[in-house]
Amino acid sequence: MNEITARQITTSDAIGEALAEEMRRDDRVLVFGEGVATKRIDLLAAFGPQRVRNTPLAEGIIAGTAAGAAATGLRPVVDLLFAPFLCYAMDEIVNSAGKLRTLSGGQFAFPMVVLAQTGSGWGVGAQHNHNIEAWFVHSPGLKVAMPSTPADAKGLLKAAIRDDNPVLLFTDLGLAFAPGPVGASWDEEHIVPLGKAAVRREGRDVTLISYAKTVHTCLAAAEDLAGQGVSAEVIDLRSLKPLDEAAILASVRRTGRAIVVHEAGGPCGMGAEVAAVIAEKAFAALRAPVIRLTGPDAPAPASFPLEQAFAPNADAITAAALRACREPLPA
Amino acid sequence: MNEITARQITTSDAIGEALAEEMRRDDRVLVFGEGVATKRIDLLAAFGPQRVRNTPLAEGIIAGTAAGAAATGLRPVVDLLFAPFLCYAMDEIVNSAGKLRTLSGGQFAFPMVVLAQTGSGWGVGAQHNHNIEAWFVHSPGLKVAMPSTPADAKGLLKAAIRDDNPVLLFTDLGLAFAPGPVGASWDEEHIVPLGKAAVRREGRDVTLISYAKTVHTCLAAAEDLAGQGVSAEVIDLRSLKPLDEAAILASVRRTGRAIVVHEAGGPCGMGAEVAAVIAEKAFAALRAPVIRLTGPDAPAPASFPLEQAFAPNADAITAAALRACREPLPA
Amino acid sequence: MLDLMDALRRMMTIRAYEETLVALHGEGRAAGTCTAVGQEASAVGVVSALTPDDLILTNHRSAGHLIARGADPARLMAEVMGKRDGYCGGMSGSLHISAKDLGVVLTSTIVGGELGLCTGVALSQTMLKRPGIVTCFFGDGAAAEGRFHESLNLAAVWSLPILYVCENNEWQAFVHRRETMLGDSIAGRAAGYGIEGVTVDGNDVEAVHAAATQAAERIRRTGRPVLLETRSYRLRGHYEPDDQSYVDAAELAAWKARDPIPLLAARMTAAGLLDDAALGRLKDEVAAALEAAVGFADASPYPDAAALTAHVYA
Amino acid sequence: MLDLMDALRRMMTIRAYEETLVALHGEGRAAGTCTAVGQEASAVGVVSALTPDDLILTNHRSAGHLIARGADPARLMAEVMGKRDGYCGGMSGSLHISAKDLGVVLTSTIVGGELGLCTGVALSQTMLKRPGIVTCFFGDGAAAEGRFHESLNLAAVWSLPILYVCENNEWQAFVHRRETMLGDSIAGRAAGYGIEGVTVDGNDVEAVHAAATQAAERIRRTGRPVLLETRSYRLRGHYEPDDQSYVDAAELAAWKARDPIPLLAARMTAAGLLDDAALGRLKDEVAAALEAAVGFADASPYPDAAALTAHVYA
Ligand SMILES: Cc1ncc(C[n+]2csc(CCOP(=O)(O)OP(=O)(O)O)c2C)c(N)n1
Ligand SMILES: Cc1ncc(C[n+]2csc(CCOP(=O)(O)OP(=O)(O)O)c2C)c(N)n1
Ligand SMILES: [Mg+2]
Ligand SMILES: [Mg+2]
Repeated sequence: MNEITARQITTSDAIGEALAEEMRRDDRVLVFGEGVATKRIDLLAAFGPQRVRNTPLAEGIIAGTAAGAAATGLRPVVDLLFAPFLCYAMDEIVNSAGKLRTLSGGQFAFPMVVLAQTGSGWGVGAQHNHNIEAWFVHSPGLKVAMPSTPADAKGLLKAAIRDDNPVLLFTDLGLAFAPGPVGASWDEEHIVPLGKAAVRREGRDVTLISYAKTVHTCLAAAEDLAGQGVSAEVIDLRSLKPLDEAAILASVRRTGRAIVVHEAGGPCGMGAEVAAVIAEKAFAALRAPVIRLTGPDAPAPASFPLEQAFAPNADAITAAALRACREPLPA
Repeated sequence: MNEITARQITTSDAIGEALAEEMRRDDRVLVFGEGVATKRIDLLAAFGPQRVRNTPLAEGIIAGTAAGAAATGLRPVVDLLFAPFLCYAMDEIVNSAGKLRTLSGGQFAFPMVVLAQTGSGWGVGAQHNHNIEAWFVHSPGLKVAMPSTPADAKGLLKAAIRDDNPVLLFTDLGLAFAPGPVGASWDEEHIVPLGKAAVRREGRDVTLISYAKTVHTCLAAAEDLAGQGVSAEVIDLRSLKPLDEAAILASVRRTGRAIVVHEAGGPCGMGAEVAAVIAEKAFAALRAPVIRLTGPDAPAPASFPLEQAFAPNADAITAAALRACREPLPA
Repeated sequence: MLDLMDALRRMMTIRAYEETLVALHGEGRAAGTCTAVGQEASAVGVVSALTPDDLILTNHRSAGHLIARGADPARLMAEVMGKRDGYCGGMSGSLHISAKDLGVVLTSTIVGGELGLCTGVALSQTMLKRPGIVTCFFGDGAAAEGRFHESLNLAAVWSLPILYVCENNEWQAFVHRRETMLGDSIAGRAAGYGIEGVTVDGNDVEAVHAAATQAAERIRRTGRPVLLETRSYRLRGHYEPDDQSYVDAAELAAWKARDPIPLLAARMTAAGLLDDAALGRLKDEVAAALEAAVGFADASPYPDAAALTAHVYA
Repeated sequence: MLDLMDALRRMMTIRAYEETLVALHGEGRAAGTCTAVGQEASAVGVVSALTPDDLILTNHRSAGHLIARGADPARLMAEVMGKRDGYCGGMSGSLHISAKDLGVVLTSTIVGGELGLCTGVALSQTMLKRPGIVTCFFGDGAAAEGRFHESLNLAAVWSLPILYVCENNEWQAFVHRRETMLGDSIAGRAAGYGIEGVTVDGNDVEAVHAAATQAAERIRRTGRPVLLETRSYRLRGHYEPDDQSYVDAAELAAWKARDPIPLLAARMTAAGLLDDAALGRLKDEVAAALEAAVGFADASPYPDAAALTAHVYA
């Protein structure tokens, strides 16, 4: 896709386009949630009240209805709004959609997509902003993606809708209204496959691995580092499950250094998984400790300056990269 | 505590003792859940129906009631039975008990304990057996423990009840009725502090790090390894959050090799966290890749032979340890 | 019209199946299961009112629903034993047995799980213009879970063709229903959602069949859900083993005296539809079927290790 | 007896406070908030019926409840701006403001959160033998969450002293209540739990006060919960900014014509309790208080970075 001539649209618009294209392509696709039919009035006009529905305020039954419908012939997309609200739908997502295929010996499949937003940027605080994507990576039978650009949001959602498994697509509040280049809107084949990372910048000395908002922070740090003679590669995971281990390992085996960055809390987060994969499978190539930079293990603040300070910033990433390059390190 | 003369009791009994001792010590402690008053009839007799309660079948309101009561002067312990049922109580545990202290600027504290069982051994399948302890380690404001012995179950529960924060205590189904030595039942000061790991066996060549059921598997493997001339140290984490990083790092800095073992699934699990801590903070001492051995990333099976094959076994641990000792490894 | 002889055979088969499992458990040959001894009339009365197009969701106490629907006790037993010839290839065990071919779908042992899933199944039925309503079996305990509220409300406002069957057996594992709610009616809550609620004697298979037939007919006509409460009693423990030490002996005895199987047999005898000889033959047939089932289940192989991860993703 | 002048002052203060926030948001000086413009009579009518010992749980739309309870608009505004002098030291922002000193506890912006927590607060009140009942404010949307069902059922069976106040404002963010349930009564669901349900005109502060007083008195006497539904309307959008393009103009106009503040002022004027001069003075007092509040909030410092992790653990 030619980024210069491409249209600039937001992630929010990109999701609307993906929904419209997939609903046009496949009658079995429908979307529902609290206010979906009000907020996506264009979809309502195009596809009618059967396939674009508002719901009562009850996340559990929204997700359960999606799972039940998915197992019996429909391909539902549900918008659960903000990630912390998924706390009301964990049974339906984890115990039903994630497990009933295996428990039934393969009798059912769950082609469904759960949408939710999270991340700093709106000052809404910890009950609207909590990056819990790692919970679902830790749960069997699910797939998880979190894009950093409108183009990936569109391509990943289209791939998720076509996938026969339950997929959680988290979008970053801080990126919701940031425009980015996206291919022609009639380009129905703009698919970003689940499980493929993207190298956003090539480099030789250190690999910066991230997803969502902090990919852009890594790119800013890489720019700083270039100025200081350090060549940083930036990998955007895009899919958290399945995880593109090959892309991670190929890069780290070249650079010998890895820094994993995300806004989510550290303990048992995505950074832990990536670091563990590297420490086990690229150990011989490692020339420095694998460094994790994450949001604090604390509820996300609403207060503007605190929220600004919450996610790892470019200076911290630059400093960590320079530390890693001062090999070998003492224990 | 002298293990020879100590009483042998089960984890289930140990939990009953801890509850009785703490309820006697502190009037504010109460326990409720689905069938608690029926199954813990001794507690009901001793403390009456106000402090030992059966509940309607609704995990969300059980956990929410505990959080509301904890914030306003009581110290509730709730039994949610099996870990997957916590999927109905995630909002109350994560969004309320875990966050409302911070969101209120410290106006409230949540001295409460959530009990749940999980793990293979009863053939109950994935909707009763799912090791999700990592979800709570990934959530701010919570503490998490999972003992491998009746003595630790008792000591950790007593510590949890006295802690001013929400603590999740998971017990392993496979260990529920295995007797183990526990100090005199009047020993009210048998406390196992949250955040302290235990070295179950000392060794020089490799560190085996685990918790709950698989600690015993690691001890069996250490025995095998001794026979093959490899001296393995075995660390029982006991507390998953706070995590005793000092104990882990001290051991790995000596042995230079680490293998993390648990029954829970791999991705974003506790093993990922421990491996990441080691890869970042003990890198210079590492002489081999950090190896993770976990349950498959799949719903737990009910069928006997499959359930037996689910958790990592001693042979796999032994083989991994021998691999790690064949340093240096190719990438 | 309910075929009484067929109903009696099914009820006796359910009873024999569950008592056989209890015996096998006693001998350490099968894992503990949740039996519905005493509740056979509810299962057979409701399922006999459905058409082959209708779909069923059930829970941990599912044997009655499955056998009433025509499930083979041999394959059920194989499933309970975790064997490859079970309805789920041994991947469920006793707690979440689905049999898609029979229209028994998405069985969940999470209490309330069936309530959270049935709305989606019904949505598929309507949107894909399939014939057949959805029947969702759940217990009096499940009616305390929030999902009960969310499910009935959504089914009402979206007009989903669901027959909600609350099998009120007075027990929720080790807790008596009286400890969990004020009053005695779960069907009474239907009004709050603007839908019809009906209560029926769950030990009278003819009464259950009549009520379920009427409710199903109404659902087919209006497309709207109905809540049917069948009042019965769990005569055995929550699962095996369970000494029922916590159960009031008088209450248990009173309900044992209303055991639905003797009740139906006596009624048929009085009506001249059954005599001792016929009843004896029926018993022998059922016993023979169960003996064969045990043989089948024992002979069935366990799944191989590959099954552990074979069905995680589609 | 409700002090009408005091009620009017509080209602006008709530209105002025929220309109000031809207203006500040327009100028980019405050984050968007959820206002309850048009619902002031419900907040003031209920809270004025409580004693200082009573506790209150509220939600995302809390300003009315807090100000009715005596919260200082200056500290509220500081909190909304994330400043250190806010009731939560700036750690809440607008969505989860608790003020323990005022008895406003455990505010959660998870819709249904307050319903899940209030039972525990009431349990503490009873077991620790404290005076004071618990009032739980929630919306018509929250009444669709499973927690509504679980909370009312537990409060009923455990006999917890809770005044459940469902503020039915016809909207659930961008969804009209009619899209989410059959029928029009949430209070009607109380019967299903064996407790009393009452509905009152939420725009008539005297009627709300009377109904809440009666309900609270009954709760103190019986120890049992009551569900009070106040019928009102959200005159502004869900949060700022919100152009309300999805709102039926006629419905909105009809409710605007029943704005509770002019309603009360007119009634007081007719009764000779208020004249234009007095009303003018009141407006000026309120305006002055709000101006001072903005100054206070602007002047208050932001929390320093240490606050990020200061309160994670006790
Ligand atoms: C969410 C959840 N909580 C608890 C359990 C454990 N459990 C299994 S059956 C049962 C009792 C269910 O009672 P009821 O709904 O009346 O059904 P019954 O067993 O009486 O048929 C309980 C508590 C569970 N499986 N799921
Ligand atoms: C569990 C949950 N789901 C969704 C939301 C987003 N949300 C915030 S307020 C609101 C509408 C609530 O409606 P209602 O309960 O009637 O209260 P009202 O806002 O009308 O006062 C929604 C959907 C939320 N905060 N929590
Ligand atoms: Mg029951
Ligand atoms: Mg509302």
